[in-house]
Amino acid sequence: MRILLEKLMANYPYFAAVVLFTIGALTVMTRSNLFKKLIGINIMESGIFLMFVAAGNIRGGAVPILDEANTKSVYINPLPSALMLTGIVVSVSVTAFALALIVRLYKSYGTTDAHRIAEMRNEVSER
Amino acid sequence: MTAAITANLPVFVVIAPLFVAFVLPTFARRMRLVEGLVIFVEALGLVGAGYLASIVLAQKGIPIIYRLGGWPAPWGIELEVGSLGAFFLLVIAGVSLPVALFARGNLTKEVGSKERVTRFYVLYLLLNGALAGMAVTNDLFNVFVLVEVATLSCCGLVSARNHPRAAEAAFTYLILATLGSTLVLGGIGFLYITTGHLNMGFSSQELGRIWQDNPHVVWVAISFMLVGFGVKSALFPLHLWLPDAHSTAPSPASAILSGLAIKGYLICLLKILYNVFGHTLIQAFAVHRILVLAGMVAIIAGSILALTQDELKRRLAFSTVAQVGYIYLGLGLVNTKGLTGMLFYLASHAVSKSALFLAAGAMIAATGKQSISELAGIGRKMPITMAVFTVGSLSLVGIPLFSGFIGKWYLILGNLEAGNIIPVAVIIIGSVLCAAYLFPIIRTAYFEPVADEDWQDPGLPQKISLILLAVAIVILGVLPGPFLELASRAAAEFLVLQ
Amino acid sequence: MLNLILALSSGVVGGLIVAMMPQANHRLRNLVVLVFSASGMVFSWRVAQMVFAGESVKIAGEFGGLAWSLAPDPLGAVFGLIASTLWLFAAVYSFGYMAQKHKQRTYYTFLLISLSVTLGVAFSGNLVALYLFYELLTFATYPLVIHERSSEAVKAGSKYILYSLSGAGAILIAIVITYRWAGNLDFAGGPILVGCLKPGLSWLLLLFVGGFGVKAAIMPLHRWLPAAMIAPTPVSALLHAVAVVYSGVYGILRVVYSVFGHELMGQLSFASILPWIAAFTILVGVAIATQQDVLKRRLAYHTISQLSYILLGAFTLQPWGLTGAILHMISYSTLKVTLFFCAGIIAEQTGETKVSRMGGVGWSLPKTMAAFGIASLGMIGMLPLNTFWSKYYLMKGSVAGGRWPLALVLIGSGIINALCFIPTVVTAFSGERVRSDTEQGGRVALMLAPTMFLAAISLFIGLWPGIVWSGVQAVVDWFF
Amino acid sequence: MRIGKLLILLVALLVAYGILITVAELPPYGMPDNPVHNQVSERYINEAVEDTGVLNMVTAIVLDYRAYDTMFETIVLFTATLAVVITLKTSKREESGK
Repeated sequence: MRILLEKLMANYPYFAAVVLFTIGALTVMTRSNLFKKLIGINIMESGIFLMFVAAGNIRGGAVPILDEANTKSVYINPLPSALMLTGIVVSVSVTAFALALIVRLYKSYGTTDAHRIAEMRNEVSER
Repeated sequence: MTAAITANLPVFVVIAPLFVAFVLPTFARRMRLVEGLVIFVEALGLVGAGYLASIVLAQKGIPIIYRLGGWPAPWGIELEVGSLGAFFLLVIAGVSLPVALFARGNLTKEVGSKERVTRFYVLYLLLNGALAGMAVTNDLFNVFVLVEVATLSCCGLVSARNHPRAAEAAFTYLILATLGSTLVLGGIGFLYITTGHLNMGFSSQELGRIWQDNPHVVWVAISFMLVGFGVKSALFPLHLWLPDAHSTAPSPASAILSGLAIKGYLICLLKILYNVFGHTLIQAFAVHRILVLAGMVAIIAGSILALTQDELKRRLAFSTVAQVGYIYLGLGLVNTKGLTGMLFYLASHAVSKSALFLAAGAMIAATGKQSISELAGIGRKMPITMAVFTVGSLSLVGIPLFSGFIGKWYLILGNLEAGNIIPVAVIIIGSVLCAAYLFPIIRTAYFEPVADEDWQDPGLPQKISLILLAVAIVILGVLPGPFLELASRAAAEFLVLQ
Repeated sequence: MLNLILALSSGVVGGLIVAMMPQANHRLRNLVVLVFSASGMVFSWRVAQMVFAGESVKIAGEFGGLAWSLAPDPLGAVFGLIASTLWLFAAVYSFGYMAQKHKQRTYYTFLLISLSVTLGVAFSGNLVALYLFYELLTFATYPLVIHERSSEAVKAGSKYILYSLSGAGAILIAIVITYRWAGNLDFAGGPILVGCLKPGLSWLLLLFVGGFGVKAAIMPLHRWLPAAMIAPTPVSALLHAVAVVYSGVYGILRVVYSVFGHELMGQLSFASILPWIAAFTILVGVAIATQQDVLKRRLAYHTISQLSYILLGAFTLQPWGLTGAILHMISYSTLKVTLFFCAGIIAEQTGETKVSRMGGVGWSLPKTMAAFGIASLGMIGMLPLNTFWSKYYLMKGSVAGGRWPLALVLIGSGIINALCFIPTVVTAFSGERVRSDTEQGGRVALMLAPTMFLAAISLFIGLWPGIVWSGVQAVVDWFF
Repeated sequence: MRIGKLLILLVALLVAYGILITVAELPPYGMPDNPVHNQVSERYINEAVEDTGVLNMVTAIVLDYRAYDTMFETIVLFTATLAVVITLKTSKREESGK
């Protein structure tokens, strides 16, 4: 346990990523508000992004840009950053689409609560 | 010129639909042109896939490697058209061409105005391109990006139906699918952090060296991948989004979603499991047992759920849940026969299920009826549609002379080779259950009194597309030669690695 | 080769032609049905001739890496002969029976297609082809079972499909296991599993017997058969007394003699239980039959009992037992079809389906009841009829195999059979003599002619068994 | 409902615990000899300028080494745009007709 904790402290960015991921996942599962679900997804993704970016870091490393002013000898790994650039765009796209769907649902049902929507749909189909 | 095209074919089959997708909105109002372009590019894809398959078959196991941008493997992204890639490309092209043909002139009812139909086609092509990309990619992060393109276009296709229920289904699908792809990305992250590579081959080599020191990491990475792709490919307890999404989507979209999109995710999972983790790790972590177990549960549960549905498209959607179980069961068979069976079953289900969904779509379009009990006597009024539906059903049940039988045959052989007895029984029970939920439809359609209504077979392009799919089912069932060859080679390659 | 193709295709071609023809023209359609069932029979005879002459008749091919072949051996030829000959009779009978019924086109289409599929089962040269046609037979006969379209018929049809498909599933597993162990599925060249004594062999046999046993209606897998009696009488006569159930029996004969071989079977402990299961079915089946009041149901349970005679003979693993089995296959089929045809005529002409209310029927339908009486005597195993010989050889086989109680079972079942049928005949001829014209007219003639002719054939074989002896001998020589 | 949520919470915590064990097993954070900093990143850092002529290595990766991914990134954007449009933009006639 002690060793585990020490290692966790050493790997604190990953720890934070896991915490974010869990919070996000819980939000998606337990909240019925569509917006909150969406926010949960975004939090989850942030957790993963954090994990990637943290993996690329080197303590005391420099930003990976070749520049006269950059005096440090070690550069951090540029690959995870580049990957996460793509990842963020993907996440934004998903968010945009989800928001559009929420708008559409709100227009039809007048609510953004998943349970209420399900209830209303069942009423409609029973009629 | 031809040499240049041949050399660039692996990337061409991916780019062509995407390129056409980009230019398509320009002609939004000229439907004829749009449809012509879509069918043209699908046909082109089929020719390209066939040519690639012939090269791969001729080369005897040496894959075609394509380096994007000229960067060698660990630095740039690599495309690899091996037996598996060629096989799946053929499946994609073989299914998406008839579906596109079916969609021709048939979408306005379900989708809406010309602009909306054009947008539908754009999403359709984007999905195609993403699936083709999945077939050939050899890079982990590229898998994630392709999965996202596929997810978004799938959800877009579902919400293309102008109906609030479609939007609701699309939202559930989007949230769960994104949850899945986030898990996949997490799995990729763990792999990258421990191995330092994104290329599947390099990652696999590195993993082979270090996995004994990091068992938990490998375990979590595998489970992330399994759950992530499990959600996307509707493995049983994670299938919640599927019935709504597949039954509310426009019929061509249902066909492509149930037939192909799910298979794309399965191919990705297959690649990651067998090309990255490799069969030694799969056996060391007993993943194959989990897969077989999950497959068995999915077969039984999906079939029973399908039995309880009265709505035609929902029954087919639940049937997909059951059929995906067979593929998961096959994924867990670490031997050539079983993996061959899995791949062949995947292709067989792709063709059969799209035929079923298209036939169901044609029936619903002609009659306006959704539920099975209302379709009495439709076999007399729409003979071709119902004949194709019957062929598809027989294939799913696994009757000899139809494609499903050969898949099941090899799955059973593989199970016996692995010494599994219960899964064999489950496969057979699944077939009987499948008959139990599909044959009542056929019986109602043929042997019940004909309703006195003006139902007719759909138009010529729809008929051609249905017949094409039925012919494909029979050809796969009777003369599967090159297909089986590609599948068994791909299976053998998975087991040679490491 | 050509004969084989013609024999197999005549049914399908005829069926498709019937399906294409307009509904109204009954006469032309009946002609087509007659021509194609006759051609199916003629070419089956030719095939059988060639097989008995020792020529090899074979078509082979491959699908999906699985080789199939059609290569009749004497056993297949005998089954093909029985099926195709009786088919012609049933077709003629149908012309009368179905004359004023609905949905005739569907009926004749599937009747002819089933002929092809049954011949496919008979002529299959390896397990793949056998499985293929066995599976197809279920689907080809399904529309005939639900011909009435009543909810009861639909229920019976679903039962039939589910039982058959489950059985076929068991067979598929068994075939795959056989393929893994032996690497070969061909019937030609001795038993498939020869020299491969493995611990799981008994289970494999159980799978095979269980799978084919569904169609052969071994108890407790028999439940679909009485339910399927809802079908029109010619269908019950032909399919549920002969063709479909025989395909199951034939499958078991194949398994015992072509897949395992009698030598290997002799070493399996499970194989020694099988004759007792058959004996159980014989006794219980016929005992239940005596309790049934509806004539067709009585005949159905009786079928279940009689099929196990054949299986009993096969399971003794003795040459005499197999002789008896093949003889019974031939003689039982003619008699049972006669019985069913009679039941159909009675039901059509007098409206009576229950045995208890058939008093006096014999006077209004004298010829029918005479045929019925002859067939009843046959079922008991009386001398002038062909079943005497088959029972004789069955007993001989049982005793030769050292299982003399089985012979007692056979005698006992003969007595119960007597209890089952003789009272019926007696009641039919009791009561007042009423002259009526219920047995006149073209329609009845069409039904009566095949019935009487079959009864005559049974008598003829009984008096002169040498006529079928060479065929039976060929089968037994083939396997021993 | 409450029990369901509690169950989800329990499962999530269990999963999180499992992942935390894994996290402790990961290579230590920020060390230069981690497997991530292998020949792949070395080449990106040392030869990006020669290979691509770009000073910013992230840009070099995004736009050259892994440009194929970037193409799909734009496609994701395009897909999302279309999906948004197909969801929201319905003509007035259809809206009233639904």
